[in-house]
Amino acid sequence: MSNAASSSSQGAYTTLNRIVIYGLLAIFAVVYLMPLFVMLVTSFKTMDEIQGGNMLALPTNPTVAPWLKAWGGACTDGVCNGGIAGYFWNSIKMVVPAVLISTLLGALNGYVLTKWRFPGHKLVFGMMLFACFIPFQSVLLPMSTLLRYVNFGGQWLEANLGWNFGLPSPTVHLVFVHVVYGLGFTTLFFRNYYEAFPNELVRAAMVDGASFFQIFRRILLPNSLPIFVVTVIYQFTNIWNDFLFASAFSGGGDNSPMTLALNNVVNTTTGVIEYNVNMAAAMIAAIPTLFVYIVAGRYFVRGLMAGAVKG
Amino acid sequence: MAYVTTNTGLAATGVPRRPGFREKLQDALPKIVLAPSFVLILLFVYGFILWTIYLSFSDATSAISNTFAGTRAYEKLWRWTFDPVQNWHTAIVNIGIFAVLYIAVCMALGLFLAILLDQKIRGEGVLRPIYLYPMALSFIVTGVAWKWFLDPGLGLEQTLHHWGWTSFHFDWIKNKDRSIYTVVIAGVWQASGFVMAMFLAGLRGIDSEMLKAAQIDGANAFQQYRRIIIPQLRPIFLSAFIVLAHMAIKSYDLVVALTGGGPGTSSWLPSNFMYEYTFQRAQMAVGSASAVIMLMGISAIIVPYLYSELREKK
Amino acid sequence: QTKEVQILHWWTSGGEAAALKVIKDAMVAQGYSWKEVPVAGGGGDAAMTALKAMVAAGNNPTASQMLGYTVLDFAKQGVMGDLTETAKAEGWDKVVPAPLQKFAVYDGKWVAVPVNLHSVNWLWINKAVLDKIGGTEPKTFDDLIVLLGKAKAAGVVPLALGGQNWQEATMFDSVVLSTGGPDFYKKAFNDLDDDALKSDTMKKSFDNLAKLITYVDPNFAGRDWNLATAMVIKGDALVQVMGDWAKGEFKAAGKTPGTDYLCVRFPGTDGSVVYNTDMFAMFAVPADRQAAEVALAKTVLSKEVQAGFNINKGSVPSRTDVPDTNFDECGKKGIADLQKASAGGTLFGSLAQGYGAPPAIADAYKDVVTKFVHGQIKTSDEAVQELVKAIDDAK
Amino acid sequence: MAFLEINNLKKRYGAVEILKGINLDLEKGGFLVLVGPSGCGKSTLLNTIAGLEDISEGEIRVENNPINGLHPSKRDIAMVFQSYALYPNMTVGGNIAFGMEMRGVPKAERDKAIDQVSKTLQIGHLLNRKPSQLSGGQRQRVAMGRALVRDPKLFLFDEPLSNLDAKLRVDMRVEIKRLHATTGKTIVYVTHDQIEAMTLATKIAVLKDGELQQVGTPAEIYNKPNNLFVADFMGSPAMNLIQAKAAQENGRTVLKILAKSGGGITLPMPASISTEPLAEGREVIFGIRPEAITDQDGADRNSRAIEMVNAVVDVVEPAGADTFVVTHLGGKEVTARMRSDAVVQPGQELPFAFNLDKAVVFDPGTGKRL
Amino acid sequence: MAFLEINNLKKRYGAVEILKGINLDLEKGGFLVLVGPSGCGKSTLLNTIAGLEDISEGEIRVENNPINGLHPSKRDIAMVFQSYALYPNMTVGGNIAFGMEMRGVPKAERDKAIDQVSKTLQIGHLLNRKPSQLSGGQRQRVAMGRALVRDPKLFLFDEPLSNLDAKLRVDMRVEIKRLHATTGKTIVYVTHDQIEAMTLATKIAVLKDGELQQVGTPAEIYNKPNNLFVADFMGSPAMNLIQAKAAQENGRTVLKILAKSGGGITLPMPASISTEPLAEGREVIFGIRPEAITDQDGADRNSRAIEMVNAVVDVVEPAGADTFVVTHLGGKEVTARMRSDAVVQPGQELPFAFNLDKAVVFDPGTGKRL
Ligand SMILES: Nc1ncnc2c1ncn2[C@@H]1O[C@H](COP(=O)(O)OP(=O)(O)OP(=O)(O)O)[C@@H](O)[C@H]1O
Ligand SMILES: Nc1ncnc2c1ncn2[C@@H]1O[C@H](COP(=O)(O)OP(=O)(O)OP(=O)(O)O)[C@@H](O)[C@H]1O
Ligand SMILES: [Mg+2]
Ligand SMILES: [Mg+2]
Repeated sequence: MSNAASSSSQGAYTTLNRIVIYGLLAIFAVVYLMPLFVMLVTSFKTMDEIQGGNMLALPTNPTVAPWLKAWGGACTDGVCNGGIAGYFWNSIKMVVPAVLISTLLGALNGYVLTKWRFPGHKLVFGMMLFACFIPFQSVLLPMSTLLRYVNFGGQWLEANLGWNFGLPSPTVHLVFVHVVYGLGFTTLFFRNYYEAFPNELVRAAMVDGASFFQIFRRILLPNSLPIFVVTVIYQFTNIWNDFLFASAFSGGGDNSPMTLALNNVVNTTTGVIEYNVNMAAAMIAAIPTLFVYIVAGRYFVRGLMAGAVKG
Repeated sequence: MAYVTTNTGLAATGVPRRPGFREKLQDALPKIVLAPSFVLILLFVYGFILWTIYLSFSDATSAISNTFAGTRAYEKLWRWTFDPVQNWHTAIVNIGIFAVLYIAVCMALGLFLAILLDQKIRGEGVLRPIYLYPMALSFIVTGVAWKWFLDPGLGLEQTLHHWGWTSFHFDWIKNKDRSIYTVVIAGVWQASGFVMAMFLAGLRGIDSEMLKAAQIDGANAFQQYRRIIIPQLRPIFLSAFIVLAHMAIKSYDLVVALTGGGPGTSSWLPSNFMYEYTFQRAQMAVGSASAVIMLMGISAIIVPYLYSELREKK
Repeated sequence: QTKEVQILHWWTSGGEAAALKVIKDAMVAQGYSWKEVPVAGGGGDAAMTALKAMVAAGNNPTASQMLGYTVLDFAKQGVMGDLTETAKAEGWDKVVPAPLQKFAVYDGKWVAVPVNLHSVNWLWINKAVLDKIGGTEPKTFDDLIVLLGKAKAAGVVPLALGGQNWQEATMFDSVVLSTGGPDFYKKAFNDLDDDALKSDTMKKSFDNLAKLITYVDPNFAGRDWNLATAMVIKGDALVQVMGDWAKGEFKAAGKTPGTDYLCVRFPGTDGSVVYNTDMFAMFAVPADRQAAEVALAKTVLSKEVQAGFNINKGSVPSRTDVPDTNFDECGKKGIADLQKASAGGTLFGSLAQGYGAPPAIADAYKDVVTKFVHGQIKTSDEAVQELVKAIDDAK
Repeated sequence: MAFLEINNLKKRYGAVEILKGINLDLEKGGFLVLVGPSGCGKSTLLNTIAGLEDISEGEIRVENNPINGLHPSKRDIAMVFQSYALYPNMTVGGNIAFGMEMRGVPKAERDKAIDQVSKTLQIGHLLNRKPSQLSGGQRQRVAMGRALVRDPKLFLFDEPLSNLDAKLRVDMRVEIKRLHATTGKTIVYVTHDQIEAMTLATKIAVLKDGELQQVGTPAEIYNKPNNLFVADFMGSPAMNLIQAKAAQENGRTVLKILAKSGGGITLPMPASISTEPLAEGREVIFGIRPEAITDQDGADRNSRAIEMVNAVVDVVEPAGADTFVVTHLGGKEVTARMRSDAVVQPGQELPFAFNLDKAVVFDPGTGKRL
Repeated sequence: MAFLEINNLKKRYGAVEILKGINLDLEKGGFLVLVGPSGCGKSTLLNTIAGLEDISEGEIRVENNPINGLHPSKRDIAMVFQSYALYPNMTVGGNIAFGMEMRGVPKAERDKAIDQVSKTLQIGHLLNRKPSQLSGGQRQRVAMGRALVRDPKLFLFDEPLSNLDAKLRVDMRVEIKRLHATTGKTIVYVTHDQIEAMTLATKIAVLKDGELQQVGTPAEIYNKPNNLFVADFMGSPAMNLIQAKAAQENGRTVLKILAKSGGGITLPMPASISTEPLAEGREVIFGIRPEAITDQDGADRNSRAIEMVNAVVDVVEPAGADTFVVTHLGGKEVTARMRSDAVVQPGQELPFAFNLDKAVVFDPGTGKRL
């Protein structure tokens, strides 16, 4: 019975294999988690412990003070603008509409570019795709110059109609900017997804008498969940984390998104850099995106599989 | 492929039935829907590119200027390209190092992790978000964490000294010849999980019968990957390349947050250069010219890709 | 009428914030509402970018913290307000030192008010460490080197330096002043005289800088200035070369000048003041906000606020007629030095801080210094060449 | 007057002409099957009728009204797709109701219609399932239900059975046939399964490279193919096509089939040939279907033109109901269909009965039937 | 001694038993076809033979050596997959050579082998193309080439033709048949096309839900199905299965088929039934294949048990070579297969000739053949 031996040796071989694989995965997991771990433990330590102690050690007497400070007020001497708490809501107000609008527009564009092609659709798509690659720094000045006229427009409207339609609002500006510069990506994602979406379904709906929008709303949208997940995650992370546009267009102050506040906390240079507060603030700023990735991570890979990667 | 009404047929038959306004509207609807997005892109991307080009030929310093200054800015950049002391030279060399390493290591690591994760791993649901989460963090957060982690006086080095490995030395972030590599490390840490997800999706899409065939053909696991699977991931490599390339080119915040461009000016990237010269140094024309050159560099890589990609597909 | 003032600044750290609060409180006491737009990071870089975008978008703040030539740049764009009438009424042109007025007045109009005056040619010494190693206040550059050598031998970090370009260049300002004397400094760094820049004195200055750098600890790259100050405060390091804003950190740490630490002029620069000043640039605002703007400007330059602000900030008042009663030892010295320098014509703008030349040149200068410090430029000869070239390029 | 008329229809994609002038008509209640190899333009033709593709030239009329410019939803047609194209996000009921919903039919009416259709197709118990929970056959039924419920003037089917397995396909075929018989609807049906074509059609149109090859009843197409393409394309196993020469013998025109090894067989000219006498020595192609070659017992007792030919058996393929016997004639493989219990061995020499009533002759140059 | 022996093979995925104790053997040079409905475990069985899945219980032997634990590449087998599983990144030549390359065969030898195989399969001109540039049939050939070039002991085919269109499928079927005949290799072949199974196999194994239903020659399976499942599954159109009752009449056991409307038909008991007499009134299922029901002319002249039954024609399906006639008997649809030129009209009452030599009888309870 030679096969018994060979099969058992094969078994041993696979067991060894498994150990190596799991080992490697675990090591990488540790490496990837390390910065997060450090941030997390540091954020619960006192400054004394941080200065004296080991970066990786667990806090000996954990304190939530840094978190409270980061959240409620991160500077000393009582002259602060408060922590980043107030800015959380600013970020939400900006992110949610920006993500929704850019995703929806991306979906519509993807729909038109795959299911309602017209001569030149490739050029249009190519141009939208190329737009993903421009360095954003180079649009700051022209964009703000343009927004000046938007502001004027808003003022004029306010003077004449009594309502400015939100035109001079920094939040509106930020939403607008993020929508414009997110369009390339959302369109790309949806186009690739809808490219693989059966034409026959669209045709069936057409024969069934559905209109352009009905087809989109009743047939394509309900079947776009995977790519919606990918796009929303992508856009949400990018917009939430953006600092450049936030610093340029938020007008600063009370309208600033989270990242700006975080930057002020982190770059605040009191005598001692309060690492624990910095880390806590960084964690707070990252919580929504972390949450999104962890909760929707599975759908993310699935969504990528469903077409986004074909690029 | 789309349905487009043509009234030529009707005209030919002479039947007096003209499409009404509603029908015309229906026909134009797709274009109407696409138009706002396209116009936005046209204005705010291509319009602004034109504007940048315009500025690069002006004598703009701290404010926009309409005075034509010829190719002065470009001449400057051209001169600086070959002067190793100049920031522009540093930035160009750095983007070379950074882009190559960042893209290569991200891809290699991403692929490696994806392959490991594809071995019917039990805890995949737990591991995947662990590799993926850095993508969720902003560059500021990444910078803060890594700046600290890599600081010889505070971070890893210090910790290992604590643990008794006193000879351990890792001060790349303080070393002008090494600092750009710390940017690579942080960048890779941040993006490799995303690449991993892309590859994982690709691996999941490979026909299992093909792997059976390869097994019967006598290929071992390594040969299967090298000869059969990885070559088939070509489109994913391309997409990953595009994603990474654009992130590499746009990398700006990471440098600022991690090294502040230093030590000295040793970790500058072109986007830092552009930003600095446009906004801080009152040399807007030079900054714009550098932006134009960056765009040309990007076009040289992306346009052929886009062209082939869009032409192939029917 | 809108009783609101909006101020963009990057004063988010302890002493700075406390100083700003003096202005705020004064404004609030007059019934104005106070709106801040803090944008920290990069010593005002981030704030200036934000400001540019805001101005381009027509969202002018009432005032913005601003440095040196930047005021003139904005003024050139015609976005600044006009405070000339107020200035006349208040007699600012008599009390504000002439070199400062150069940055506050554009085309005959007052467009900004200097909030304070910092001088950068200071040496901050930890007294305890000095006593421990048995050193004395250095009078000459060579004294300094000897002192640093002693500290090194004693196992403390001799020179606390933050390896960021502006810190290095700020220190170099002092080195040049010390090495070449007041006239040389003015020729080289304010008049940008080619011969001076090319001179051997400049080369010697770089050599001296190189000497200083050998006394810096290896981890200095990228360090923030206040961390370097903290090293001196804690006694980890002996001395720091830094502007007088460092005093705010000492103060915040509860240290007293004279007993805990010493503030002395960088050896060889006594009698000269290399200054920078924080300005509040006043923007053109709609008519309904102009009253508030004027009130802000008046408040900032009022004697009480000047005193209160500068005591907290560590700087000295930007008008020469503020009594030094409440200032500490270093403050008193600073006020005295300023009056002397102002009268004697040895009040120089710091090139590193953007008061010697327009930003493009200042940045080119900082580049060369930082590259020299970090070894991207290897020799002093090369440094001189590069400096000339860089300044030339930036003109 | 025809119900559906297609006049000189052309369709171009850019410079490529996909349909090259199609002329077709179909009477009311007819069942037109379009067959042809992959890529020949069947789906394109169907789509132009549905209005899903615009046409480059020509005209389509339904009940004498041109419908060229009409939107698909206005054409009163229903279509069943190869992949069924069921909306995956809706239940079966939702799928069936969608078309009516789009047309604004009130809910009560919709429900009634669904009820009726689901009874006809026996899918009542599936109405609340999603398409992904259905088997292939069930999906096909639902797709049909969606078309039926609309009660349109014209049905279009694009290879509706090709995704089903062999067994199910036969069942569904019978069902479609019955549906046609009971509802009397006019149907255009695309397939490339010839059995489907033969059994379902009242009229078959054979398409190749965008050109009609032949239009006719199934029997016409099968028994009197216009050209070699049609002859070869229709029927499985395919018609045996053998090179032969016309010759005069005893005053009659005969066909001589030459073996490679020399020698050969002489057959009388099939009756199907049009009267025109063939010149002596003219090359022709002799076509005969496998079922017209049998063993002696199996030969059609009603045929008036059975010819016996001896040949050596190459391969025997018992296929359950029949046995296919492969032999050689004139250097070409020839397949004969025998009863399943015919006792045949490879290598054996056997008399084969050729039923010349069923034979046809082609011109090798033009491919046309003579 | 059998070449391939499978003893009590079981395969479980978790708790689900997919193969429930399979016992099979195949002689050298045999052609075993596995048939069965989708999901019955055909592919799984094939994969266990290939070593691509490990087995939960039982044993597989090749030439009397157990191969249970052996790596697939060590088993000296070749496999052709439904999707062909060609490596898209390699040329045709590379695909064919890959297995040899992995085994370290030198280049010169590889080239020779490729040359030879590509000649056999007429794919020589394709060697430098990528799989994506091939048509379905060409891909299938390349997949076969990849298997052939290895010259293994055993070939495994997993539905190799199911992705081809009907016409190509017939051609490739003949080719595989010829290949088997010329090379004499042992083959295990999975399909769910019965025609393929019938024409190719020397032995058919019918699988259902992981259990073997019947193993035998094609003729056995077709003519003497062990149970109702096999009877229904094999053959297209399917065997007519009609409820009937045994009765005694004139001292003989007969079958009575009752019409819905009362009345009915009496048929003598088919000869196929085993001798055991059926109790009076016992319910049975009478099975007869469509080709055993014909018109009078078409009836098999050699049969000894033709019974004539009158019935009304429901549907006539002319299918080119044959005409299927659907009628009703005992409340069930019954399909008869007639010659294509049989003159039959729906509604007509016709005498149908039942060839009882080909009829079988099943127990309705157990489903077993009596
Ligand atoms: N949008 C298009 N642009 C260009 N060519 C097209 C387009 N759609 C189809 N074609 C071409 O038109 C021809 C006919 O296609 P069609 O789908 O009608 O074939 P078919 O007969 O239905 O084939 P099948 O049996 O494979 O379904 C094909 O050669 C195809 O490549
Ligand atoms: N890895 C697996 N885990 C669990 N169940 C499986 C797995 N692979 C196959 N099965 C199940 O085993 C059964 C048999 O599958 P198998 O692929 O052998 O069917 P098949 O007879 O080849 O069907 P088909 O004709 O559709 O190819 C199916 O019910 C399938 O769902
Ligand atoms: Mg088609
Ligand atoms: Mg299978």
